Amino acid sequence: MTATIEKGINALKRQVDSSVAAFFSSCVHCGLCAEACLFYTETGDPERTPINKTEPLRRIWKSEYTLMGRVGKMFGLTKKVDDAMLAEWQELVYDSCTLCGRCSMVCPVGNDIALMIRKTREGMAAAGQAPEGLIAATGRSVTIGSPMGVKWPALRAQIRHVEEDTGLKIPVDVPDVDYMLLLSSMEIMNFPEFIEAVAKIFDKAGVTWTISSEAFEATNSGIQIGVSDIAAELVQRIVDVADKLRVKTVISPECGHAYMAIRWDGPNLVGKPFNFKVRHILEVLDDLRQQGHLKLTGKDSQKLTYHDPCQISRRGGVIDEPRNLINMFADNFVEMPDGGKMNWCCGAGGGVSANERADEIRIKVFERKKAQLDEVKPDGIISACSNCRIHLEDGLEEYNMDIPLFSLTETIAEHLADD
Amino acid sequence: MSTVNSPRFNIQAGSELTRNVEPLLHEIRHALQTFLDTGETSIIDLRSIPLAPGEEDSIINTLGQGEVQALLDVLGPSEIYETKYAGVWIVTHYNDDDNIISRFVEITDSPDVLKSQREDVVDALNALVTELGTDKT
Amino acid sequence: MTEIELLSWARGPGLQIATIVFVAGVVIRILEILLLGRKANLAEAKGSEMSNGLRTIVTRTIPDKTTFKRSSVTIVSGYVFHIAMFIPLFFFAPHILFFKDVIGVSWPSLPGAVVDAFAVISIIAMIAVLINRLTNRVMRYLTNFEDLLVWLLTFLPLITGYFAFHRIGLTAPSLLAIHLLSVEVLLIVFPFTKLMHTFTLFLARWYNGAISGYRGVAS
Amino acid sequence: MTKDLNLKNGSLTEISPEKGTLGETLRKQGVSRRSFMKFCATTASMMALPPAMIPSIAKALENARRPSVIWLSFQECTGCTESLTRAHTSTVESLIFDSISLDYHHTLQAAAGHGAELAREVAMEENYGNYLLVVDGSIPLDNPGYSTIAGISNLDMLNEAAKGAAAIIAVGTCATYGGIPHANPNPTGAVSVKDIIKDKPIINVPGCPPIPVVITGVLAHFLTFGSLPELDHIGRPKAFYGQSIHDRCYRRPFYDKGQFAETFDDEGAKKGWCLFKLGCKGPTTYNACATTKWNNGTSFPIESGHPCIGCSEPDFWDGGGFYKALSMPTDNLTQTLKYAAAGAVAAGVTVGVMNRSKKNTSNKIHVKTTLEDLEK
Repeated sequence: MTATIEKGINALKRQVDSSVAAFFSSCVHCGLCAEACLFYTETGDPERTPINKTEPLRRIWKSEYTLMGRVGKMFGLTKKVDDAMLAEWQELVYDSCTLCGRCSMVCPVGNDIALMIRKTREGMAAAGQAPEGLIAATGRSVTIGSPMGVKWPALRAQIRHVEEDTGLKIPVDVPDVDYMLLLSSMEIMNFPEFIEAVAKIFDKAGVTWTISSEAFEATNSGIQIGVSDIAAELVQRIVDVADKLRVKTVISPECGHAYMAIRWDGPNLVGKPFNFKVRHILEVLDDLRQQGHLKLTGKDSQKLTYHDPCQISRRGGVIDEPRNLINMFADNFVEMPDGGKMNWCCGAGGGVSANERADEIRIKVFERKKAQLDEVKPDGIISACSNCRIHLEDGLEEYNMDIPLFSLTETIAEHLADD
Repeated sequence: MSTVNSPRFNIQAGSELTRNVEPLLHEIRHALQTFLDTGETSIIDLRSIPLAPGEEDSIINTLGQGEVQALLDVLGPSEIYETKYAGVWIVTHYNDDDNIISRFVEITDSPDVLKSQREDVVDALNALVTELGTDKT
Repeated sequence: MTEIELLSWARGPGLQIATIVFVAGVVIRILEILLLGRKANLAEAKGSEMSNGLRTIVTRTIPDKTTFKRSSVTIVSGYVFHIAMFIPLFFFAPHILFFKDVIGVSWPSLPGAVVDAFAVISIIAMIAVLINRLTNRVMRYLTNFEDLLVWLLTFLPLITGYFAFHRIGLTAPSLLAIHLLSVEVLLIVFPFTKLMHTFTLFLARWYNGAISGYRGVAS
Repeated sequence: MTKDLNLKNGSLTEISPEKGTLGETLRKQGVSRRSFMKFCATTASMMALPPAMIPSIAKALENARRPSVIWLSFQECTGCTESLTRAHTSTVESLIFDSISLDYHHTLQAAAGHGAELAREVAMEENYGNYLLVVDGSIPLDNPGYSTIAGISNLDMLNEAAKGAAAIIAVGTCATYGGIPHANPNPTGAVSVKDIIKDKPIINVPGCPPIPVVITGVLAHFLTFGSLPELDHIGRPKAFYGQSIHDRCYRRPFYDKGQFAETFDDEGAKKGWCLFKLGCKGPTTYNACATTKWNNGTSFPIESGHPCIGCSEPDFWDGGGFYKALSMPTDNLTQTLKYAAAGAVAAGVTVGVMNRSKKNTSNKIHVKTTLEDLEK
């Protein structure tokens, strides 16, 4: 109830650093980023050009931090950032960007445009220009602990089911273990098989691990909406528990932005390095593979492809690990065109899926993924992000494509050797 | 003859320098053709064309030396000769110090300056009359 | 003012003013960027900032395959224009003499005909760049007054240089003076426009590579 | 009276009070028709006129009246007169001077003192409106005392002599553009003839000195056609100044190929390569040196291995040095570069500090954003 344009502008001022200044100084309006962005390629709307989405931040940089801008401001020549302007940009900044970072990879002058849009969201949110859906999700994250409103009893119930199905004990709140597993609400509610898969794999590998009843939620709405203060609060909950339980490594589950939030943004949000390591589940599995603790059996001869979740591959650096793991069980693995760090986003990340207003465009831009899949014509798609997974399912259904989707972790669990 | 123009430096003389040698020779060819067809004479001023050291010599050498040569003593020497191509004459005017002051290629049966001039003939007659002391009338 | 006086002004005071504005402007702009600073990354690194930053400075010169396919006109015209422009700029003997006089370093020149050919290619490419800017829907949307001004100010030294080289239209001193003046105008607006990308793209690419490299991704 | 003065004058010309046509004068001197034809052919060549015009030149010259010429020398070095008298040693060009009545030239005339000045005054009076005024040297505007003749300032003498002149020929770069006296810092306030005289036709024959045949060529044109030759935008006869040294230079192919002498004694210099890098001003200098050449057609500076210094162009003395290539800045840019960079570092740091304090302020006034702050 207290968002103001002044707060928004101040937030944008705080976002400008030397990298942002170098980026804006270098843009030559070549438009190449548009062709890297599925929100442009699938709609053909030039205003959805990635660099255009950063306009609020650019105006603040220009008028506050450049020589000419300062002079121009004296004569009232600079373009203003006001409520109307931000309202106009809201749909571009939130609905038309998944922060996938493909634009950052093609910009010939090297602008990290995704970072700039992420920073722009800080100003938008502070000025009260965030989409309702994202505000609601963020509210649930802060008050309940999960964007989907999942509370501990719900998880506890799922854990019991898994224990009954597998006969394995799921460790909860156990201190001094090697790993503390985080989960995304989506996994808890839609894909409890993931918990089961991890339990089986860790049991075989003989690692010690736990789930915390106080901080199990891996996702971070603060990152998506662009409020670092809230993001920091959410990260701090995990840090406190991990420190209390003295775990060595916190595992980010099959979720892209959760990994970004805890692994790369986390320490910077709370302002100090962590006392523990953070790894994505795929990194942990690949480590186990290297150590010989992961033994699989049976080869899958179906034509399988891998959908790189943006925040895990391109933005997160986990690119080789999933391929190493897939090659353990797949005979006929095919890369999608542009697979790997240049993979196209599914269209639902960066808060887009939490923003109901963006539903239509989210489905529209799936055509890009469809085109990629049409070239490969796989028998199955493997991925490692439950948000991607939900949206891929939506998309495949919408476009009448009958291709099964698999979680990489779950597939590995299915191929576990019986010793 | 043309010591003045001999190159002082080791400059690679040749048509590639100003590229004017060959066009000039072709101009002479055209003029000769016209002369034969219509009787129209022409004169080319060699000094009006930029030439590198040695290029003028190259033109002169190409044209060669023909049957007729004449030496004039007119306010310093002048040299006239027919090239090995009949009808193409080289007229070179020198000053008292034997420096070339102008040089022409003439396409004609005989350069005008070679002929005895009407005014000079009149003067000559007067002079001869005076010499002989004879009264004309 | 005679043409020779104009030329003398362009070679003397004009060049002084332009150089002062250019050098001071560029230095101020770069410091203005760098001194804003950037927070150290507290997350555990997966790769190196420095080596990947340097790597990206080089690798970002080559577009990836899909982007090339999708934006071939923009990329080809842009590349041809830049490369063809650098040949006359850095390999025309009189230009090398200029650099030699100012920075004391010199290098071999290319024959006039080669320089001329590249100048023509560059001029054609620049016209293509403009047409593309005005017809490509994304570029047309992004284009503002500055983009067109910068295009013009970049085009002028090229075209006046071409005219001076071939001595078209005016006397040689006038052509040379106009060429120099066009360069001086370019130098003066340089630090305050997107022409700064000439220098800042190295910073931008480094930051991009560093941010990515820290996370173990070669960008 | 006139006759006496002419006797004292002892000018280059035959003393001829009646001033007949040129044809008559020459015949009286025993110049043959053949010699005259040679003279006409050479004159045509000199004026860069097509050889087809030789007969009409002959006719015009034959009937030309001998004009009175008054030659005034101001702030000059006598180099122009030297150049001209060198031209005079060759028999044919001398005819040009034989065909004028040089009534006043204080270097060449025998008369001295009041007699000399009287000759000038008389010639001006007798030929008022018809005489040619030739000027070499610049005119000081600062203090008239810097250059006077017989107590008359250059400015006054020029103004007075210009009044009755049919046309003025400014000879040499001093008279045409101010020349060396005009060079920075121009202590005498030297200016050119055209800076002072606005109401008379002025032909500029620049050069330091001008090519002698150019001076005689302009005179010949005046004699032949009774008019001034076609001039370019800065008053120079197009026939001689129509093309640059560079355009007519036999070393031009080396420039095009990028073959340059780097020093005066390197391999390139010996091979006769282009002298651009040694400061040649040929590309911006309009003159006929490359075709008419010097010393009776012997050579011209570039042919002797020295770059053109651009002496026939305005302000050639201030062009940043004779050995500085045209494409180099005239002033020391390196120094400017260093100072500008040093100053800019200070300014840049100031701007940087301002930016940082601005950002610190925004960080300070920032209040932690909570859930309630997400909506208006």
